[in-house]
Amino acid sequence: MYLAKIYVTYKPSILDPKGETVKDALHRMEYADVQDVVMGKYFEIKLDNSDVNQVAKEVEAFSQQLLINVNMEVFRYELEKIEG
Amino acid sequence: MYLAKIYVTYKPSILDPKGETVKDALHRMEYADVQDVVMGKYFEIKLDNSDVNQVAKEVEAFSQQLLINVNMEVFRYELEKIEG
Amino acid sequence: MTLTYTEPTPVQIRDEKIYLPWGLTEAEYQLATDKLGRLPNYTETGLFAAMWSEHVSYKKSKPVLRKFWSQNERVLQGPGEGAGILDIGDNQAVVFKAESHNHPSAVEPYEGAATGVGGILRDIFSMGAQPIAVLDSLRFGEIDNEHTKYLINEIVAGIAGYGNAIGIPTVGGEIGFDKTYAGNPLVNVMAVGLLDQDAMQVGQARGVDNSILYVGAKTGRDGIHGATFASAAFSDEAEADRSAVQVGDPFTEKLVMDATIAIVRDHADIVVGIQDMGAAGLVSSSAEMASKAGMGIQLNLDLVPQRETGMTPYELMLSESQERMLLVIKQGHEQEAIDVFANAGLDAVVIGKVTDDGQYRLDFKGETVADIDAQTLTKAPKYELPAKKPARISNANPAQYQPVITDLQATFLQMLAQPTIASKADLFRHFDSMVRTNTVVKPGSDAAVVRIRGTKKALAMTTDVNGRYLYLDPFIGGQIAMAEAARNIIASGAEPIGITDCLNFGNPDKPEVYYELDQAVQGITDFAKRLNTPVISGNVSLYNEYNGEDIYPTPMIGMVGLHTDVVHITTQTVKNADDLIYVIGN
Amino acid sequence: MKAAVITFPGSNCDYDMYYALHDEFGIETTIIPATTTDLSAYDAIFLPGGFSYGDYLRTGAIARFSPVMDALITANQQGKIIVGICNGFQILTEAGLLPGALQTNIQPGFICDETGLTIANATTTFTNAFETPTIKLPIAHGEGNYYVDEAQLAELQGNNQILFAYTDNPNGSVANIAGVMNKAGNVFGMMPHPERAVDELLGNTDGRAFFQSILASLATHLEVSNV
Ligand SMILES: Nc1ncnc2c1ncn2[C@@H]1O[C@H](COP(=O)(O)OP(=O)(O)O)[C@@H](O)[C@H]1O
Repeated sequence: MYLAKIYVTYKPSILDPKGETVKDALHRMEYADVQDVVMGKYFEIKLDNSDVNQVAKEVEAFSQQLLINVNMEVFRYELEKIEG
Repeated sequence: MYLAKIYVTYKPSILDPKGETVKDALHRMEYADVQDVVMGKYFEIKLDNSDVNQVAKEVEAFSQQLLINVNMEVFRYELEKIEG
Repeated sequence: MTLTYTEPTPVQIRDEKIYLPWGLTEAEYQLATDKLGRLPNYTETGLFAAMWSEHVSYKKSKPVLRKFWSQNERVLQGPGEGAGILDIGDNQAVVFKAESHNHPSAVEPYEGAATGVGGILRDIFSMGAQPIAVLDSLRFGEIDNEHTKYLINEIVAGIAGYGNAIGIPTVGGEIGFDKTYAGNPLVNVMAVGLLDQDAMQVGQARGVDNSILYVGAKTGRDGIHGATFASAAFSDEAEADRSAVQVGDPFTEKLVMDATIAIVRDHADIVVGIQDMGAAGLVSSSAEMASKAGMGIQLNLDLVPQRETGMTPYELMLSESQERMLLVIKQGHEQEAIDVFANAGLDAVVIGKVTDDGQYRLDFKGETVADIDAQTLTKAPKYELPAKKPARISNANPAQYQPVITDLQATFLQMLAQPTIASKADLFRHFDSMVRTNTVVKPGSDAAVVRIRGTKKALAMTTDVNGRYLYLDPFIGGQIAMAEAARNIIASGAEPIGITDCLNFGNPDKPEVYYELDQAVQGITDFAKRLNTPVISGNVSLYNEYNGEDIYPTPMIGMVGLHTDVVHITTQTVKNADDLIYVIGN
Repeated sequence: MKAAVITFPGSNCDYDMYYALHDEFGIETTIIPATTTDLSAYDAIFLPGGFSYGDYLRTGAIARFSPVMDALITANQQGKIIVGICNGFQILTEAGLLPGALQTNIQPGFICDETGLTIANATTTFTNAFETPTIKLPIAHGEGNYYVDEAQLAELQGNNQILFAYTDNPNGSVANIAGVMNKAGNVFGMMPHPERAVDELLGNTDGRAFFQSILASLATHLEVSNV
């Protein structure tokens, strides 16, 4: 069994209204040293498969196909072996 | 300057409707080995502050206050020193 | 020039023809050079490419659009402004327009549909009107694959996500399925607004030295070349370089909308003109404002609020960042205007002024980076394209389209099971149809009806078209679309008063497609005259094709009707047992 | 009675609430921005529906840090009537003025519909005028799935703090909860929209009793405090 942790964020040139809104809120709350906020998605996906190469391939495939929109988002991921 | 990476997920006892929806979609796409999907939020926040202890304190404070709803969610974070 | 970034020189642009991929033809480039009396630089070439694209200039469709009938006693503003306006009495007016977001929605369905709603709403409130309703018209391929289901869900969610959040009800629409739309879905949205006639605004830059005020979201690199991209055909290979995606921000738009309506209401005397930044963003809005008023404009690009660093003049001018407006404010009253927006937490910055020399001039870091006659920039060369009746129509054997029905009941059940005919309630329940508490007839009847609070009046509205009929005969099909819309309006108890449209067609460079466009417009106009429903606004979406196959000609009709008294409002549902059913007509 | 409707940036049912209070029930009503810091002039305070701050982080999460919230907490301490509808309910839970939290609908996606409700406790400030055990009210939300843990649920039930329950749970709420009151009985929140159901022309008037309840209890309350 593997746990995939997948992080999805917008490409840098794409407007991130959520991040901007959170940044403004933090400033109003007087966290003045907050410079920049990116708000993305985070997935933890358990895959019942013991072949790490296959898991990596699958995670890349479905992230591209489903989890992100390749036109505006990017992703990175980590795999961790876990108990089934 | 520090980069805080903050991961927000539901408490395990709380049903995650978005995660369930993604899991169903992955099954329809025939990723049969997907066992479980948690969908959370991911923040990358840049803080203009060189005192790591202070940054950690701030991140914990505003995550509790704003980024999560303590009734339903938990968070963890990592700090990384970056160029200003 | 001593700019710190490197751009191709005017000579390189000419020799390497880098304007071709931007959609400018060699003849057009030559014409621009002649008009300018010199070689255009990189920024100027970009401005020409954007302003002379079909999407902005309608250079190919204009000869056809001129055939639309758009004048009667109610028309206060016909085509040519952000939206058309009709008099509905009591010093009130209804403002409406439709817009297509087909190509962006094919690439990024949620954001494409969402920003379509954002754009059409800006068209309405830039006229000084309060938006009161949104409708849609959607076409997809048959629901037999995951991708189509994904498109449907995302597009519906995108319209809902934007409309619900900004708080304008989505009160009606239509959804159809046919394989012709599989690779090229249609996403048309229509918005309706209400206006006190005194508050009417137009997008004009009048008055020398009046200030150009930039309002709303900051400019980023999003959607650069969206306008030219919207006019370019799709093919599978192009998949990779589709990057012109914009993310909508309904929260910011709500603030911009409320503040714009407030400034028109409370400071009408200082507002000279308003224009939203839509396709081809800053250049299109500012150049059109100048050209319509017969004036020039001078902008200092260093003052444009920017989200990203190191943006070039080309990028600043062509960015299609959403939720931005341009206002012309009377000289000396800038601060008064800025305060209205600043109070809503919005950026509002004077970026330039109206000039009297008719030139469109851009300064950047102390250099003049563009200096073009504003009329030249906004008047693209017109094209009269050849039209040819498609063989399928000339040689039509009507019998092949006439089904042989042997078992009436079985056919009836089959028809009810058709996705196009089946109830769409599972989809339209995602739209907040009730916010603003004026929706008298919600989705699920014929036309939607929205009352005008404080009066006895109400407005009926509907969107309709059936591309199959137009495929068989574009003239009659255009009439049928009008007839269907009118039936829906009349069935609600209202009198039809006007229409808007979205002309969704294939590649007009094919004479058969151009013929369809021309005939459809004539069919619509013919019926518009008979119904006394002038065409007061609209939108053209060409190059709807996929791997060389054109979609059916699909001119969506958005029709508005007037109820003079809410007691006349009629719904579709049966009311009592034993009530009689009549058939009217032939 | 003097009512205030608080507009947060992104609120969009503020005028609907105003029309219900003012046009339908003749209540002296003011729409005030969330930057207001003094609510002492009002007897009842309404937090309307909408998408405050776009609901970009979590519904109601950012709004609850608005300047007006301190004054709202003071108003609560004074026992004033505080009502949150839809996004207003979400803000009240985020601010801790009501228990629980509102999560994404069990089937993710915004729903606009009419839903059946039973009146679970008809003896409160907010429900005393209802004459039928079940009503229908409009709903319009994507995050109306009410969550409380078991201990909190037991407490809500024990104190009769659940005022409305869905007859056909549209969003997955725990114990079908549609609207809850605080323990003191002055703060109430619900996802359905009573202000959208007060006008005959729009086809549903089941929300009228909600406003009549508040008016009735305020009338008695004001009478008592005037004695
Ligand atoms: N995309 C949509 N958005 C909103 N309402 C819709 C949509 N599609 C269909 N409807 C509603 O469903 C009802 C029936 O639509 P439709 O099947 O197109 O019927 P008709 O052919 O009578 O116009 C209409 O009231 C319409 O407003």
